[in-house]
Amino acid sequence: MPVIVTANAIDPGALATEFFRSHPDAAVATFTGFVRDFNETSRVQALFLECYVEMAGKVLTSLGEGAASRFELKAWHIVHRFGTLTAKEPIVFVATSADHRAEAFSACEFIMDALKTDAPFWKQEHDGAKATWVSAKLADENRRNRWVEEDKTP
Amino acid sequence: MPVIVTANAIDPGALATEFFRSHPDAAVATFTGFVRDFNETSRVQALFLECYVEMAGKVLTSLGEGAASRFELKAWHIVHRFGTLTAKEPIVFVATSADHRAEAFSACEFIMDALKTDAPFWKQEHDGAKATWVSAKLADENRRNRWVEEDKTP
Amino acid sequence: MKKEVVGRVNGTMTVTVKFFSLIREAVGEEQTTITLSDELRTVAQLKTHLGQRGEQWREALSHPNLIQAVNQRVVFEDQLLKNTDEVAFFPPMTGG
Amino acid sequence: MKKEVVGRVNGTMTVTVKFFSLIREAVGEEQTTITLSDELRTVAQLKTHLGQRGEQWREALSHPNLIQAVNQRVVFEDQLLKNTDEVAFFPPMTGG
Repeated sequence: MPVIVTANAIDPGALATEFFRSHPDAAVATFTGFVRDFNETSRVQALFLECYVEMAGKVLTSLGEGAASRFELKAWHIVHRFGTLTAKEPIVFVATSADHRAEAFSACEFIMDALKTDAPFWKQEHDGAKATWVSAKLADENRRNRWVEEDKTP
Repeated sequence: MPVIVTANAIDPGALATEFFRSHPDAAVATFTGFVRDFNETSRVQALFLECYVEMAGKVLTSLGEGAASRFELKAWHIVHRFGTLTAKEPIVFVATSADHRAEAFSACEFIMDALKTDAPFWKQEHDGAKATWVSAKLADENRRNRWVEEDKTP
Repeated sequence: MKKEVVGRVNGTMTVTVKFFSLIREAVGEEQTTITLSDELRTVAQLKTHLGQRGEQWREALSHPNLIQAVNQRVVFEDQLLKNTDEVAFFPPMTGG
Repeated sequence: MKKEVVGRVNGTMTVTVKFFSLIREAVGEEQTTITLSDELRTVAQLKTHLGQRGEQWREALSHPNLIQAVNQRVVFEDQLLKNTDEVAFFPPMTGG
């Protein structure tokens, strides 16, 4: 299954190993996100990642399929964790394979950028004393819009 | 060691697993290149990858260090195979980690682009009947030059 | 399918409404069921209706960055609702 | 260091020259040693010198895309050579 949304721990090494084994195409890119152990003001001890599970599956599938068509991917895989995570735990794993590296890289970055703004997950950081919902970043919105601009070019 | 140039088979799954374990930074990108099983005209059965080993180690180290400084990497790893490979075998593995995904992606792509034109490896494709040295691609040269253009901006 | 038939047999058309993150915390509920009527056929009308539950509800649902989804797709406020639709309200997403 | 001292004791200054890929095939050798002289102090002069070994050599070393490295760094033709330098000639690289 190309999309997995799970409350269980994910193992990006095992996911990468399996993807490389199944899809040894000329160019394979991966991205893995881990929980930060710091934010702007303090040490992060735990992260609660809320998820609208049914919608997340649909959105990630749509993003993967869109990337596959736009960048002529041979294969792709998106795995996203939710629930309570500790610092340095993996949150997200994306892999893309293509005949050429430009496509593999672009697709992987496109999926990550789109996932940040379009997939229904919400981060709440716990530093021991208090819990803070993470605000959506303008930088993420801008990165997302890069791909929309490109859509408009003839 | 951040650079490995080897005539032995490489295992990108194991390399990725070890990199994720050692460097669970917020953003980790990897790229793996596998031997193509086709070229413009025919099926590729084997690839001979010639290498100027002493120079390759120096060039790749310099590329990795340049990328680390330019993109504020937390860690990086470059592994390049040489010798005789069969179709679908891994040739190259690059991993980069950073605080933010833009840097991890850019550094990984920069290293791959620069490696293509600057690292002393030469591909010779064997299709059973004949052996053909692969020509350097203008596209690779152009991709390499994107990063030089960026250097010039104030 | 079955759910929709049951709704019609009972003579009522309902939607399920879900709340996430800050919005869930503000309204103090994860999920509620609302009966549609001639005056309650769009997402905008649903927001007005829920806002009558109290100031917390009204504030949460009038947040300028509020996102609304119907059947797991982001929609505009004028989206028409039909029996058994799943509506969700949440703030901008911060996954990845 | 030691190698350089030995070279001077023997009264000769030499460079090692390596060939790779198409250039290696064209000249039929992987490596050769050349003694430097007053008339052979630059990479350009080394190419002219090696070109005298035959048409194959001359052609291979006058290829417009030829790349030359000294001590594993790409250099221009006017690069000065010194004792124990390692020179290499090869076509554009195609790794990765």
